[in-house]
Amino acid sequence: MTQSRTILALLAASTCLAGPAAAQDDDTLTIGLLLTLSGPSAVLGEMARDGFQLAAEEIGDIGGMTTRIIVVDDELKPDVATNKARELVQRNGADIVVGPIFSNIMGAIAKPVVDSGAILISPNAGPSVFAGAECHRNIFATSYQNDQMHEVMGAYAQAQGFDNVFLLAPNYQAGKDALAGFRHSYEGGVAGEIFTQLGQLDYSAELAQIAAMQPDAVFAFMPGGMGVNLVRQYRQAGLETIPFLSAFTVDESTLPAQQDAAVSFLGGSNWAPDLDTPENKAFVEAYEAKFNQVPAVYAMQAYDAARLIDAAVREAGGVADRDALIAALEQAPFTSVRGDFSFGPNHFPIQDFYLTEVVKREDGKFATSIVEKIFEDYQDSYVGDCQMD
Amino acid sequence: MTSLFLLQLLNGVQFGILLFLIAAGLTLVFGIMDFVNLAHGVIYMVGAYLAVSFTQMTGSYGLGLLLTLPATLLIGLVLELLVFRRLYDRPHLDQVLATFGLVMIVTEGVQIIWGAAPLSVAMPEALSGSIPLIGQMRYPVFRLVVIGAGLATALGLYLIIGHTRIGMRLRAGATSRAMVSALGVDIHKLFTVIFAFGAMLAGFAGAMVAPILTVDPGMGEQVLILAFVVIVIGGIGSVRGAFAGALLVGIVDTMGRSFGPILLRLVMEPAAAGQAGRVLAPMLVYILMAAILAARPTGLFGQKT
Amino acid sequence: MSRLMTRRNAALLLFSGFALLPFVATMLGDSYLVVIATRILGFAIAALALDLILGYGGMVSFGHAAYVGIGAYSVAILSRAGITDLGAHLLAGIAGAVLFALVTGAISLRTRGIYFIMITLAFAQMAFFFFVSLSAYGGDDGVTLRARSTLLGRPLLEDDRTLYYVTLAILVALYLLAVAITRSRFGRVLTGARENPVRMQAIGFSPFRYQLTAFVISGAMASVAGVMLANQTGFVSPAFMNWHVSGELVVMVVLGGIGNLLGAVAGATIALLLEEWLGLLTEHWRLLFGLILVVIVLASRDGVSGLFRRRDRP
Amino acid sequence: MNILEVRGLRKAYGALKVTDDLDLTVREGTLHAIIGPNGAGKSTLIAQLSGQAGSDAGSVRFAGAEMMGQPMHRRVRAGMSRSFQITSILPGFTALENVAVAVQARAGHSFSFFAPVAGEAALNEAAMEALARVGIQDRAHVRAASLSHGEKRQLELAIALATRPRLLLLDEPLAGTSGQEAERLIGVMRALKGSLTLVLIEHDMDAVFALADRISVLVYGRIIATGSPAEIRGDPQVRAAYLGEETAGEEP
Repeated sequence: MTQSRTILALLAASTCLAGPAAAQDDDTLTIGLLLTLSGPSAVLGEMARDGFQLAAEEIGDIGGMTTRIIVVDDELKPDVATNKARELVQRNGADIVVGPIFSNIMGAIAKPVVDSGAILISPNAGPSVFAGAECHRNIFATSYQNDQMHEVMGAYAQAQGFDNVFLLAPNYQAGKDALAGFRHSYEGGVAGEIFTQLGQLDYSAELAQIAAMQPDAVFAFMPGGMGVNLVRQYRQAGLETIPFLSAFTVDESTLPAQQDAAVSFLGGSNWAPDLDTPENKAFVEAYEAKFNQVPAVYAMQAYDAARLIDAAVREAGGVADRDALIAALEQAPFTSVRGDFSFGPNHFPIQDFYLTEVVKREDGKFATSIVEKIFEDYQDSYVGDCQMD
Repeated sequence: MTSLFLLQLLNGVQFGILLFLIAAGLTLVFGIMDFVNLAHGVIYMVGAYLAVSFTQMTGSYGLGLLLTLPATLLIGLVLELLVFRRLYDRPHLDQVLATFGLVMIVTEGVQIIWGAAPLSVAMPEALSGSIPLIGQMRYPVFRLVVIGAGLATALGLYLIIGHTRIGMRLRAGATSRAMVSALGVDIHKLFTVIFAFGAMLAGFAGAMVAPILTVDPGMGEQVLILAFVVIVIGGIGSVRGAFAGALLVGIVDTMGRSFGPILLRLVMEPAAAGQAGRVLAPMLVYILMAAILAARPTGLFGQKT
Repeated sequence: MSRLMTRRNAALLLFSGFALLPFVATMLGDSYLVVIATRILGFAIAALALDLILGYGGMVSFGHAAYVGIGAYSVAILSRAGITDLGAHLLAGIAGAVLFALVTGAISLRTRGIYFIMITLAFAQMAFFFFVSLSAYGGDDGVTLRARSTLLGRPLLEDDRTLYYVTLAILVALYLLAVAITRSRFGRVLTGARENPVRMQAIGFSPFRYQLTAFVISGAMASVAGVMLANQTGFVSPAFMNWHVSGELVVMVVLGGIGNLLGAVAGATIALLLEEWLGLLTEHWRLLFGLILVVIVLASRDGVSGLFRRRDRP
Repeated sequence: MNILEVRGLRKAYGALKVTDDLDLTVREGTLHAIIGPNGAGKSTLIAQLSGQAGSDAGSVRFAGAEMMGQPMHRRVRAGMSRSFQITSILPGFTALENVAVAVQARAGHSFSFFAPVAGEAALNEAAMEALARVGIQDRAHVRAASLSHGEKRQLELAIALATRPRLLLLDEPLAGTSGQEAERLIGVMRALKGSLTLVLIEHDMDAVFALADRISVLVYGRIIATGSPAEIRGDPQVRAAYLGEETAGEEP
């Protein structure tokens, strides 16, 4: 008896969960932010969210339309992310989804988003498949293609004449892409190559091997907390005499934890907070004033995404006509904080890339700083595989 | 090669010692109170976070560490009074569920208080840097300190359990709860003490790693499962077993990671060896555990049933 | 007899409620409801599988997520190889799960109590790390499925509703199977071994064989859940095998009432609805979920498991 | 003919010898009682014979076959069943189910997954018969946990009988029973005599001397004497070691 009653209550409860029907209101622009906001990597998602919302506040009504921004957390779990993406497009009627941070999540959410006809704009992830074979007219990236940052470091190592570089990356797809990207523009010798366990905290065994080999330089791809640990332990192991090259390993999201240990470490990037453009100065100042921290690329790319959307929607006169909206987006009718910025035929940016170095600023905060420009108007190497209809 | 081998062995020992610090508290609670505590890992995490905050407050890592100990002891006491005390006589399943709930609460709570971004503690100046060990190989001073602290803890536990009155009660409690009660010892008070002490050990471990590893909301879980592996290998309830199990796991994991691919290369092609090594390395400790349990279902130092 | 009737009625009510849900979704104009519900059904299958050994066999497996993952990966691996049929995916998932359950179960069942909980957890972690390192299938990133499994050579499951009804049909079939098992000769031996293993030996049974068989059956059922969840998500990654998933499955079984197969289905529904609902309230929903869990456990005077077991056999 | 031959059986916990080079022979069809002071090792002997506990050395031959090293469930299938000193039943099952599952063990085919076992008439009839033999057939549908202590002892016996043993090892079947319950159980045992072999451990000397065909006296892990009740009663060694100390006053 009680069981039947429980089940009745359950059925009633399940219908309560039904959300409002998808808002197909032509005057409202619905943007879903699908970012990683929990777990150890949440700081990246938080930066992207803050960057986007900073732009949205500055703009007011994005694209001149009533704007509804829905922020959801993908928990860095692909299965959760797919369902959240579906909820955004099916239930909330999102016209544009901005996300995700991580490439593996991109693989999971792209299909449900574009299947519904919505636009997906990545403020960070740039996996090779979406730049190449699986490019899609509804998918844009305001960031970069993953390999490019590594290619910057490869080109630098090549130019320095290193001939014995030790490679280190976590054992997952992005890690493999990173080392492949580095080798794409580096032709010297490799002292050793180690793929560590994803999420590994202690690198003493790997550092011992590096110490034994005494390479010309180390190239590492260790995003998030892994990078914090690696950099600090690298310094503790007394290896700082060996140049440390990296991508996504020392940036403003990890520097608050790495602090002095990371100073003078080198990285490749499409931007740094001290990039000298008026838009960038304004952005960095506003961001630092509001959030009391130095922005990283994630914040910058999301900030640009919001401004891209604003400009394109104005140009297309709304979001109802998706073809017009896509055509407008392709023109990138806004001034990026990065200065030079345009989209290639695969909807990935053509932009400049720099060698950066970690510095301690006068105000005591740590940040990356541009050393030299490595690539000018650089396009990814997958664009040839992209057959967009 | 030999020097690299020795250095890696030292790395393995250091990792093992760290695991022992966490596993020691867990195995005491497990063995003596027959209590499954999934929340042990989050106490380790809270210890690390407190070390970060206390170090910032006092400006000294040493003081931060000293403050963390009573703080985690207190947290252990409070948790014991509020939650665990009510679960001792329950089936293991209830304990698993309640502590699983606690893991969710604390992990989320830590994110609310300290944020999700990884934090860290600056290495104390005196202990930073490295000393030459063999040839060009250097070893970080702080890791030697971790080894020393772990060995001191192990010795301390050995003396307490083997040679003091409370240790005698602990040993009796592990054998028969009813007997200890019959001897007129307040078993609940004893449990409270053990639990708080175990929490403090976990907090100590958390504070010890804060200068080496990042402090983030996921750190408790990874270590928790490895600590379970350690005490299951060692035999639940045996501190000696936890020590042996921790060293075994630490050394096997470290050596497997660094020399596994080299060994595999002897029997297969380099590419296949690299791939196989990457697949096998993280599974190694679990394979070790399965092998040991298949031979000895109650672990190396466990009581036969 | 009356107890049976109520249970049958409750089952009818619950399953017909599920059958009507897509119509409700249409009425409300909320097609996402079907998506959530499919996920609930998938987890209900896994919870049902776990309850079979946890509730009736007394085996607290803290590693059942591994089987869900094995099922999910069989979809990914076969699809990649060009085999898209749902039947083939189910068969492969079951075969993989049976193999894994046989080997790990044979070792795990040598142990008791806490050791069993821990060793099943450790084996699941082993499977987790295996797939994390399996770079051919994306490692930790996982793989996107290009399409859902085909049925009779046609892409029938692409329609959300069809997938929903197929999942529901599988759940009902497995529920009936599980009920039959618990009432069979085999089920009686299994329950007996939970109640008093020494007594079972003293009448001539070796509980090990029966427990291992049940463990294998349960693993196979959980792999079916994985196949359906992979289709629902369109994505397969080691996240399916995370130890949190194992924990959540135990929570579902306990919420619904241990040793009550329909309860496992209800428990999965309650737990996932609760997650969804708390998620609407706050981004820190895990804090509330954990609190609710702790309070439920503390509030039941004789223990959650004891509470429900009494209801099982009045 | 001897149905059970035990030679040189040993078991020690550390330095403590619980079973010390023990020899024992049980003739088929007899009720063979084993008596001895507390701590003599009687329950350990039953555990060793049934296979629940291991042995360090020795031989246990049952109906001509060696049983050493065989697990308990194999020995049960060979025809050796036991009851427990501390009641061991399936508390959540009804009395009938408790016995039916024992019948099922004997009948084989327990890897049957689909047919509802509750409806199997053959199992239930055989179980009912066993319940009737111990006199609790009218309590068949009561949950075992709800039975009185005496009824549980009877159920325990019924379960053991349902495995159709050739040899039944009874570990203090009268423990904790009231006078009336004990009477009933003694009646059941008397009725069983002759149809199967019984090895009985019991503290109630009245019952032992009334029921037993042969008696062995176990002291400190050794059998010091074996004989008919009259022989045992007259054995000076036994009187000195055992009867003299504990139960002289109860002697009939």
